Amino acid sequence: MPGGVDKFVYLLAPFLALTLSLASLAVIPFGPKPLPFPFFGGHQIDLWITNPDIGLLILFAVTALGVYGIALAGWASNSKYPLLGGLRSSAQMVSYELALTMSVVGVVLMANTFNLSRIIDAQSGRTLWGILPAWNIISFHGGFPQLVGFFCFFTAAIAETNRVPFDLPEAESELVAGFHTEYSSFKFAMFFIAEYTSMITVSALCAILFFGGWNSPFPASDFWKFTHYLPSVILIPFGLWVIYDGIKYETIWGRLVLPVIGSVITLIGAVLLAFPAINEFVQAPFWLLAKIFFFLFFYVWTRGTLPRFRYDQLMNIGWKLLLPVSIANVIVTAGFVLWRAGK
Amino acid sequence: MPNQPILEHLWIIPLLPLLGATINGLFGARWPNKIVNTVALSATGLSFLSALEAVREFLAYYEQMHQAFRKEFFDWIFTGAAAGNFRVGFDLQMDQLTVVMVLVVTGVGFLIHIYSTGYMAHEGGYYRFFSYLNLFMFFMLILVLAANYVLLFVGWEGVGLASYLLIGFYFLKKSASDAGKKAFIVNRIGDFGFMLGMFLLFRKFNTLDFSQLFAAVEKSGLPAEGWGVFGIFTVASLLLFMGATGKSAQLPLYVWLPDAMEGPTPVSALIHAATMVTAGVYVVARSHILFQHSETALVVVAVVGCATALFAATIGLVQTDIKRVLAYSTVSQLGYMFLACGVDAFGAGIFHLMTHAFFKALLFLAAGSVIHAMGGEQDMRHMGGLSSKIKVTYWTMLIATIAIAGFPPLAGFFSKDAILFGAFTVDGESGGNGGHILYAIGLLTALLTSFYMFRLVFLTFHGKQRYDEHHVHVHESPWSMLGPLVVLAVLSVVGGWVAAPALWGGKDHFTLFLSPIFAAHEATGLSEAAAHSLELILAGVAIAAATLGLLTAFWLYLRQPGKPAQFAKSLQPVYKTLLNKYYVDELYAATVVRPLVWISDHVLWKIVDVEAIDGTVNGIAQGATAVGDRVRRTQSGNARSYATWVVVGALVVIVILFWPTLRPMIGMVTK
Amino acid sequence: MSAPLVIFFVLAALAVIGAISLILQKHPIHSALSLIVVMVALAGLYLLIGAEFVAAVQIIVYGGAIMVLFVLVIMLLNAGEEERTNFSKLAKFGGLPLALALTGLLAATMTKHGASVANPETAGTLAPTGQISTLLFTTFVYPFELTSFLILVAIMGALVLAQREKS
Amino acid sequence: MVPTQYYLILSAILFGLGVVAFVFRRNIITIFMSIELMLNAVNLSFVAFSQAMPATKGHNLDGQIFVLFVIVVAAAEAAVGLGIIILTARNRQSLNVERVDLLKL
Repeated sequence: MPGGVDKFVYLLAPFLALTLSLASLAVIPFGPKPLPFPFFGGHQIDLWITNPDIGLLILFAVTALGVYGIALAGWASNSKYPLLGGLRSSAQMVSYELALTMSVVGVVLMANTFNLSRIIDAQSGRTLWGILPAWNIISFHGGFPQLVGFFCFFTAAIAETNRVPFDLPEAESELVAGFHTEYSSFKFAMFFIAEYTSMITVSALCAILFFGGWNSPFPASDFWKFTHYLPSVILIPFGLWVIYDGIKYETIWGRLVLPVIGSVITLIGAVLLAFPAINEFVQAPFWLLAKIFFFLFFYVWTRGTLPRFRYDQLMNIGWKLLLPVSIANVIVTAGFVLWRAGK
Repeated sequence: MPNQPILEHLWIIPLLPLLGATINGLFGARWPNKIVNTVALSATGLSFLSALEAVREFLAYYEQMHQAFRKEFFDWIFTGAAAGNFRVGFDLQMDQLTVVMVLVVTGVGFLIHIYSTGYMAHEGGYYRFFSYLNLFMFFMLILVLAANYVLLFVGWEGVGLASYLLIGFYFLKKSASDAGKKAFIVNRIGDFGFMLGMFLLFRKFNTLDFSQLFAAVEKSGLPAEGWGVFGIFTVASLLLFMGATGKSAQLPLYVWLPDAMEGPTPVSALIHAATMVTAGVYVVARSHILFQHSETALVVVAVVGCATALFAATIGLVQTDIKRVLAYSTVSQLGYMFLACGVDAFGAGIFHLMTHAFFKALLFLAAGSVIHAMGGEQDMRHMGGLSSKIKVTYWTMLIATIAIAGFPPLAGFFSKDAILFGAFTVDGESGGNGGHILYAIGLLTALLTSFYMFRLVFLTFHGKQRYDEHHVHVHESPWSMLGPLVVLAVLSVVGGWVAAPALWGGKDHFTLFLSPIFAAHEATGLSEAAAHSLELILAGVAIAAATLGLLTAFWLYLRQPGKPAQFAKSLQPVYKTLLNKYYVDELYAATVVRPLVWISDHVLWKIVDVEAIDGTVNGIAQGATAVGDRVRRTQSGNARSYATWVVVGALVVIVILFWPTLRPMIGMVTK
Repeated sequence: MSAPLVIFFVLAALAVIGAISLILQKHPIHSALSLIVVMVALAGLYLLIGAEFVAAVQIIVYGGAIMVLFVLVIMLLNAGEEERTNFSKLAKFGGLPLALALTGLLAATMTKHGASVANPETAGTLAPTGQISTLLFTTFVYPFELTSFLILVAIMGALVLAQREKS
Repeated sequence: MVPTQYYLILSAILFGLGVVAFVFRRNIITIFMSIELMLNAVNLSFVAFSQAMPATKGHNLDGQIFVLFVIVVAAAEAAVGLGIIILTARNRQSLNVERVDLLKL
């Protein structure tokens, strides 16, 4: 621990960051149905930790608190780069939180609830004469396609999680490593776990709010039953490839572990093939995870693609672009919702 | 009804002088004397002419109406019914009395204006003088034309102001400014009474308008108050008379008039001889109905007048300053007028007022001419033998002297005779002999008058000259001064003839003319013939007295010039007393002035003003400062203190709001 | 002792401790953290009462925005430990007793009145969030609009205050 | 079920603590925080009352609405107040209220 730091806060910061970002996962529902087979003597287990009426709000509340981790870390380090990093992050997160919240209101209006699972349910079914799934991103029924809302939300979310191109709090080129310059070992790790966890949370939110959550993109008609085998179709080849790749791995350790993992994956795929009940149950989580995976991929993709914004640009985007646009989106959506209600 | 171009617009008469005063006062400073003259003279002259016209119209009007002409021009003060409908209008009225007064004022005033142009020619503040003089004319006319007491009082105060300004005309001379102040203050005392009288009358009769008031008095049915009864009439009359004594220099308030001689001689002539000082007489005459309702008042007036007459005459005996002699003679003559009023011979009083205006103005003007000739010398002991050098002045003055001394057929004789007759016959029915005493004193006064007047003449114009030929170059005055003298001389001669027929059994036309106002009282219990013979006898006696005075003066001051000094020695105390005017000024100084000064100095100033008033004000200021000092500390700008205060406030608010809830709890706690 | 009571006492203790530490802490940051604790505890109490929405807003606005601003400012001004000046004698000596008296009075009156107005039958009915918005946009629409104006003004004021004058 | 009085007493205590903080802290920012604390105390009592009050048409949310308004006001207040604080700190180089006593900026 570096000298001259405020010990309590210095230690508190990473804990705060991690706990909060993990806690935010608590309200995310991964599937509609509880586990088919009972545990602990008849206790049925849902695919979420809690599913309150105001789930979305709670999510925002927790993510809002997340900023303290970074800010306090920056301050407690008693060093100028972290301090600057902390300053930036707190300013940035406060500013983007507005856009974040605003861009979601459209969805809430359409679903008429804060409860995440109900939001997802509201997106089941088809829109545009059954051509497309009724995801908020494109759905016309109940409101207005949240395309704009989605872009605002995703941009704001990236900024909220301090990822490229909004990662000024840890801009290597300017502030050595930003708020966690003075951190090392597991405290440092905590920060990173926290960051990636919040990435996951945000991706899950994107999927849930705009991309129909666990709803599969395909219609539920018997004709499209075959799509239910997609999980195994993806898993089995992947597992086999892992085994193959593992066998000719450089290190002995790899040669031992990778085939095992591969075989496990393959086994899961096979099990899904073998037991339709389980397969049916797995559908929803599968799609949700798939979407989350896509957004995580998107995260890394943008990171590899885009350069970092200047601080003033960051602020301008936040206040002068995202916020007005999202508000406009809210207004338009509200109008449409009213119109639909009138019909 | 004949058309009345002026009468309908009576306000023109006073307004003209006011105009003159304003113009001269505002622009006169830059103007040469000529223009100032033109303005002042035209103002006065025109007002004189309009007065004549007004009188003519009034007489025509009176032919038909047989009542005073009265016109309300505008409301000055009007309080609604809440305040008893107190109305004071700018109302002017014209009746016989007013006619006399207006003519005297404007006429004599005009003459004196002319005279002044010559007399003041070489004085500084020429325009100022005429502005003041015109102002005086204005107020005097208001006074005599006013149709109610309040407006009259305005004029009353106005002439007081004018007289103050003019007495103090040479305000660089301390004596002059002092005299001015003295006149003003002494007059205030009288005015105080005057106002009280007005208040009383309003309180009683709810009006101050002459016609209404007197009508009310007449039909109020209140009995005339006999001797010693102090009813409304007595008190009111005496209060008014108090004002009159102030203005007309009667005992005990006469002291200002002699000093007023500090002013320029024309002023003395106009204001302090002819017009203003007679205002008191005018007021008494104007309110004669009140006085007639109170025997006490009348007696008081008569006694005061009589006493003043004698008193002033005695002082006049020994004065050496020519103007002062005249001043005292004025006081004494005014005493005569009041005597007349007191014996209910108002007509005679007004008559004497007129004639006196003529010859006393003439005397003053002539004296002024003498002083002018002597180059400012006023002490008769340094004159003598001027008769040959300034003939016109001499003759005019002689005429005036004879007139005032009361030799027939000059004006003074008739008026004085009327007064004495009135005095002698006053208590015809009531068998008392107070009237005879008054008569005796009046007679004595007449004797003294003729004595000191001729003393004045002899000292001034006869005997060997007692001045240094080389220093004083005696010269006759310009005709601008002599003209008025001549005119006044003529008036002094003929002025009394209107009353002449009384002597040979005819009617006294003047009294007749005034009779509509003063219910002509032939209250002498004697028959027509007896009255006539008595009148003749009295006249003879009066003439004898005057002659005696003349002879004494002649013997003392021409035959045996050494004698007066011997007398002075042998009668040292008397002489001294007279010379020092009975030490009245000293008496007043001792009894009134010094105590007042002492009180003002030690009590009013050092205690009341400094301690109480300033003390209070400064105390308040210092208190505020002190409190501010204390309170300022709370405004420390320290937010924490403020916060604490807020907490205190919150506590108070809670306690007040929830007192009902809290009281039982407190009870529980205490139990 | 029922579960809600236990929760209540835990949260209440948390809140009170946080408030006390807000007073006792020397460094503003620590005070801020204590205050955050208080607020979170209060949010918990709101949940316990059944005011979900208020609880969420409490966290989002107070915890997520206002307190962040505070921390931000503290960091910006690099505020150190406060110097213990005592220029205000009044506050030094009169502050504590007065504050205690105020607390006592408040507690007394509020409990009295609370007892008088509260009725247990309807107590604790959980209010769905939808109704709040309904009320907010019907009964309380004018105050609501007014608050929007208030915020607008506040934004402008903050801008005017915080901008450095162009030289 | 927690009696309403508990909440009220708690809010009173919190308010009192806020007052104490207000009076005894010198740092402007801390004082500001103590104000927020007092507001929160009041909010708590509001919510408690809203739960305890007899319900009008199903639920009685007036108290909670009030709380929302209070929070909005608090937010505005924080924005402006912190701006003022920044300005003051710039001009005075001190955050101690006892040193900022000129009654002007």
